[in-house]
Amino acid sequence: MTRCDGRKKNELRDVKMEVGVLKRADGSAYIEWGNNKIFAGVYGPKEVIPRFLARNDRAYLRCKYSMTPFSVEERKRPGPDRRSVEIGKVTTGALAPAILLENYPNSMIEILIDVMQADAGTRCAGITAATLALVDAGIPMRGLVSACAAGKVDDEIVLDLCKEEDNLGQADIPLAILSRTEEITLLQMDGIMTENEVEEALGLAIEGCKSVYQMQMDALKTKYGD
Amino acid sequence: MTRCDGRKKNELRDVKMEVGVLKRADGSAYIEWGNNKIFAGVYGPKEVIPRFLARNDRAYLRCKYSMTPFSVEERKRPGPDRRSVEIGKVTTGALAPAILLENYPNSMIEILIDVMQADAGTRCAGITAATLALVDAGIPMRGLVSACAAGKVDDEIVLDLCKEEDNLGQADIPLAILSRTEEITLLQMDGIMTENEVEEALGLAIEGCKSVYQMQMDALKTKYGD
Amino acid sequence: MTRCDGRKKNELRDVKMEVGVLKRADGSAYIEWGNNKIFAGVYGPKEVIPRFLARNDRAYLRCKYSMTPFSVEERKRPGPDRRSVEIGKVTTGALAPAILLENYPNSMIEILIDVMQADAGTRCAGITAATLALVDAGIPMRGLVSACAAGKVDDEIVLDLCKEEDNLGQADIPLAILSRTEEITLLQMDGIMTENEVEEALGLAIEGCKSVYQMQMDALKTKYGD
Amino acid sequence: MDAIANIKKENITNLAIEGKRADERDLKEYRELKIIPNYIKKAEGSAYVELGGTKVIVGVKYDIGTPFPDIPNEGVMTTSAELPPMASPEFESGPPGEDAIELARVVDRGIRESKSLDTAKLCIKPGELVRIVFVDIQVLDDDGNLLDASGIGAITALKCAKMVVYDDDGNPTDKIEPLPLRKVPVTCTIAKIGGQLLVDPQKDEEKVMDTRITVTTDEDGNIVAMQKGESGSFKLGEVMEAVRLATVKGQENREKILKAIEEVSD
Amino acid sequence: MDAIANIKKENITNLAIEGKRADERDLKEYRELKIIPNYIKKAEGSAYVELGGTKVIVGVKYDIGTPFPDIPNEGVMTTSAELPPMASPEFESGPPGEDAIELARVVDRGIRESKSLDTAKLCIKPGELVRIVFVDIQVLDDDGNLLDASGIGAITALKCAKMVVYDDDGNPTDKIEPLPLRKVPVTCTIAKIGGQLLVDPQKDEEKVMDTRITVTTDEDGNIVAMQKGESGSFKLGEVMEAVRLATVKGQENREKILKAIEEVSD
Amino acid sequence: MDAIANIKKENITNLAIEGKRADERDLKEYRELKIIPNYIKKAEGSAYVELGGTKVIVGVKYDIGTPFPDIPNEGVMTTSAELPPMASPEFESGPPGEDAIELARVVDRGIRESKSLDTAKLCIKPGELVRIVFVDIQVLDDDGNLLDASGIGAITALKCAKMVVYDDDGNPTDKIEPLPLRKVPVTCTIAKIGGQLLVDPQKDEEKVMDTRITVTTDEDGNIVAMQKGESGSFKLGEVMEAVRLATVKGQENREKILKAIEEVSD
Repeated sequence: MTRCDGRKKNELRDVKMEVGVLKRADGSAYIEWGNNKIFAGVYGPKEVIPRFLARNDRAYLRCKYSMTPFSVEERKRPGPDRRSVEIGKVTTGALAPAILLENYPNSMIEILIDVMQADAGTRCAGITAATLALVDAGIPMRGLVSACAAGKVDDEIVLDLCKEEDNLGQADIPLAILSRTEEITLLQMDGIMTENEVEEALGLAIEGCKSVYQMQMDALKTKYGD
Repeated sequence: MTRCDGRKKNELRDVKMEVGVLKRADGSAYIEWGNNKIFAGVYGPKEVIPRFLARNDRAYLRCKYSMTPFSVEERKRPGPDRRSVEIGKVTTGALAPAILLENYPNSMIEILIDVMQADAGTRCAGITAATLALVDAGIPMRGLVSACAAGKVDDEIVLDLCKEEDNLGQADIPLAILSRTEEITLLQMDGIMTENEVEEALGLAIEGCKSVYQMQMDALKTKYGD
Repeated sequence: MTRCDGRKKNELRDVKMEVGVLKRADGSAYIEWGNNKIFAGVYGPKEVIPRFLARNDRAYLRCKYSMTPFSVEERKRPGPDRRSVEIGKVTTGALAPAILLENYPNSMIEILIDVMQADAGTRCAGITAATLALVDAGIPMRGLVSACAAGKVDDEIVLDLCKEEDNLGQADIPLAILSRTEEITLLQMDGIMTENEVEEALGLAIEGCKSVYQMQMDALKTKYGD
Repeated sequence: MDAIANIKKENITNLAIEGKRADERDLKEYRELKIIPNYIKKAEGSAYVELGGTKVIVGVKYDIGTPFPDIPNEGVMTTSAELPPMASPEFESGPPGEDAIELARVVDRGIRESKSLDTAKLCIKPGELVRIVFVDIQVLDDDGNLLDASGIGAITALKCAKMVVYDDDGNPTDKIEPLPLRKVPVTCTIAKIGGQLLVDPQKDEEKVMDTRITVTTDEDGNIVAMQKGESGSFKLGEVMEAVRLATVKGQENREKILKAIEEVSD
Repeated sequence: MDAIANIKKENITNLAIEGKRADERDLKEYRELKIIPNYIKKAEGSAYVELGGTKVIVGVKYDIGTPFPDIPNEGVMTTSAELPPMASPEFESGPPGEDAIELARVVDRGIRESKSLDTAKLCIKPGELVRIVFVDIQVLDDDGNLLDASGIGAITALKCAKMVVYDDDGNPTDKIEPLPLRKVPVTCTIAKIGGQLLVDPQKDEEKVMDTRITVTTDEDGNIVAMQKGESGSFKLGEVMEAVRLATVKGQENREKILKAIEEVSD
Repeated sequence: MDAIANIKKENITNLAIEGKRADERDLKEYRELKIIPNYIKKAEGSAYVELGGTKVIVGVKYDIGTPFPDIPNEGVMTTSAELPPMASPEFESGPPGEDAIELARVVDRGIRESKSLDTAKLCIKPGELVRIVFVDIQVLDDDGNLLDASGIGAITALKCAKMVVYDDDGNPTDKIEPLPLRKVPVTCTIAKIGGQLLVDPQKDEEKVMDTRITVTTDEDGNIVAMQKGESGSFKLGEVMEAVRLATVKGQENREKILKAIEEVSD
């Protein structure tokens, strides 16, 4: 099997990460993953507005995912659409298990994931960058969250689908894990797969996540030293 | 005169009521009235959000009337439209006089009337069901509110217009009364009527409300015993 | 040079002002300026809603500019558009320097400028009327804000463009000054002008503002006596 | 409700029971009604209305659009209203408040149900082009009884509105004609305070009233719309008394509307 | 989380560890499932679904529209959901909440990805006219596991929906045919509590669960959609166990759906 | 304003009076300006701009639409901006905030009023099809003077944008040409602090400034747009000084823009 961009079955696209790129955010990171270009910023812990969302036993975590109008082929209208809202929600669920939210009762942590240029896999790239931004913000975490997708293209299970593969592919599973324990914190799937194919794809995606984890550690070391 | 569905001038459509149908509401009721199918749920007394709406001498009452997209011939877009907002407002005015709002200062009682299938007369059916839901929620009341419309079709004053009569009719008066005292708490009218016709229609509608009251009492007895 | 409505280069359109025209506002004024018809109402100082906008060292000032649907040639949809939001913002900036906001910490002053009929120059007319409304509301001020535009038509710098001149004109500079000190609190410009033309237009507009100031004083005297 | 509000309520109620009002009006008496037709030149029709301290401007504009599929030969009327903020704090973002919506819908209903506007004559090209008539109500000052001030403003604005005549091909001509109005429906609002019915409630009366009813009547003595508003209740006899009052008062105000229009068209 | 909530959490967790549930169900057992197809006569297809105390109505309606430029020969399906307010206070203005959006999108994805709906057959006139199928989910009562109740309601409503046949010129005929559905995808939701997997979580279980996963399967044993929901995490083995469970439970519920439809079409 | 903020204000003001700034710049000196044209490949034109710590990306996209009836032979440009949340708490639901609207409108006005974009050449088929040019500003980091960073980004993105050529029948061809830009208008923003004028205010300066003015100039020395921003006031002499400053600084930045574009087109 040959992939349209010449990658091997278990090969990631080129990934570049940089920590601490925004001055006005409390923590931030930038990621280029294939043709994806994504910024993540962390704001907080801060006051909860509106106040009724405050919880007295932990911080209120909110992730907002958004795409710029120029990030995709056809201009996207500014403002949240239903897809963005759902991705924001599952991203919150993917990151929350890693954050010591209980350290910040009655406060709010806001994560903004802004997609400047979108190829396939923006949610995994966004979660990966947001994790770096959380570390950059000094928010205590149980471990890093690393994300990567695996999918089915031409009846083969492959890692990290690019746009062309995503369009023509048969299935896609975006995954995020707490890399220390391999616990899965994000899992979605669409397409058609057998049980065996699901198992193979999950295994492949977990390996991908581990590679991503190494790159996250490298990016943090580049910023903060060993 | 014969009516399109064979009813007599002063005859209601078939009405079925059931109290206590929703688990998550503090009180609820379901009504089938002709081809109308409507649920009413009461939530509260509860905290007022946003807080500036709180009153220190009584509960803040809010009724929201809404129709599902599939309740009418042409699919209705989800979300409130101007008609729904107005019906919510007059429904609030129809129910408020019956509720001991002064018992719950700084709190809020919310009533949701959800129309699953709409024939003519949804606002009267909704008020009738909402009253049962209030009783079911254990909220103290001065009496039951019972509602019914009368209108003018083919130059005749008739009770409880069905959809076909409403479409072709000359006038319609939805009415609600505090059944114990016959005080009128909802009154709207559109169409063209003389003063005498208005008087006749009001009299007929009050009789209709009294029949509805009996059915409300029966539904409560079925639920709570005598 | 002759202007389309026969005015001289430095001549204002007819302006009529009246103070204290609305009963329910804390202060109000009405202005007719050419074919502009504009009401300004001041509400407050009052409670800040939503509360997080409150400042503990001064009042929160908000100006809302809006046009009725029937104020312009083509019916305007009700509700704020982007132009109205911007005018509201620069109007806030034009009036704030004149108001002793520090006298009212943790409160809010709201100014509504409602354009009933629009000719050119609504923002200047609105600021002029809003100033009178602030005085009428008894809010302490450092001085009156007076506003007037100057522009370029047929390569000439002229005062106070009317609609026809605005449509065909080459540039327009709306200006507001604190009349006592001639400090400029509103300044916008669009069109094409040389530096010298800008200077000439600013000078002309300041003279216009001074005339407006006299009319404001007259309107206040008419209302409150000398 | 605080102590001062309670005293106010008591005073107004006691006055009403004695058949009196704070502004010395009779219970069945409107405040002074001032109507200026054609107040806004940019509108096709307009009116400035003062009812005591209440001030409203209504403007009528047109647009050209396609008809609804189920009524291909009829134009459309749509009514909306804008209210200023109250002196009391309130939340302001979000969709138009329910008071503004009720106001617009009650005014709209009175005109619509009276069949005053001949919507068939608003058709330009059957099934293709019709006139859309926008009635926009701008409340300037709410000193009570916005419904009647707005209703009077709306029918006045429509009554003096002009429209361009279109030829059979759907092209505009130079000719102008009045909007096709067959009737002059007038709304009359009556408050109930201390068991008494008071027409044209002033703001302080509205604040303490038990309830209110708005009745729209036409010149032939028909009732064309009713709306009981806010909380509280009426007895049947009170409703009928209100209906009769509204017919009489509606006729009085109708004459004032027609007179005001006549004066400007001279 | 307050003290009572903590005790509740402990109780439910301890029960789960022992393989028990508060309502005495087996961990792998659904609550009673009641399906009434064609519940709403005004809809082209509909279903009332009760899953224990959870109640949902789903209605299917059509509209005629133009196709998307990139798929000129295909109709469109769009799914939305309305949730009632919770007992707990919440802010209500603004756009539909993210819970409703996730609910609608997960249900939609299961149907869409299974390729059940033959969208090519929804085309009326290529490039010009196509059917738009609206699937509207109205949640009446949320006693847990809205996803499965809604998913079951949606596929039932689609399965019994009828559509008018159009002729080659794009005009409606008198003929009616079923919506072109090729498969019956069924969603199955599994909660994780105390390290145990529980199908069909009841509301109290949802409140204390560590996390949940929803797996949609078709009759051929394929997995067509998955969604891990809320916070918390799964181990790989747990996901695969959930996938196998969902395949079995999905088949059971599929048979109930088909039986319910068969009964009403008799 | 709290104590620390007051001390900060005093420090910055005292520095300004001495002709100095916290980052050791001259009062009339811009921070380092970095421009990367064509940063976003999915956009027809784009630019990444860093002005000191301020980071902005601007993208240009097209759509095809119908012209406005009153200008049937002209295309349309529309500009919008998105701001990230501030560190300080703020309400976030609802329509775009007024800061974003002002930002977009001031940038838009500078380009529009300079007549830089030849909108007649955006027409594809007179009265029927025109190009709609979207200029979208995404602010990544606000370290002060968003207006200039965005204005520079917008004109750079437009300047390097390409568009497909359409034939006389309104069909796209294989040919591509640059967007028809006649001028390079540049915005220059000047803050007033302690009576001194400072170009390119940094965030801390913005927080304490008395007021600011933005002046857009073209290469012929014309002033094409001005906007006094926020509260505070200018004397006439200060405005004229700002206008002259903006002309000089605009020219400097214009050269940097053209150089950056030239480098990527090599």
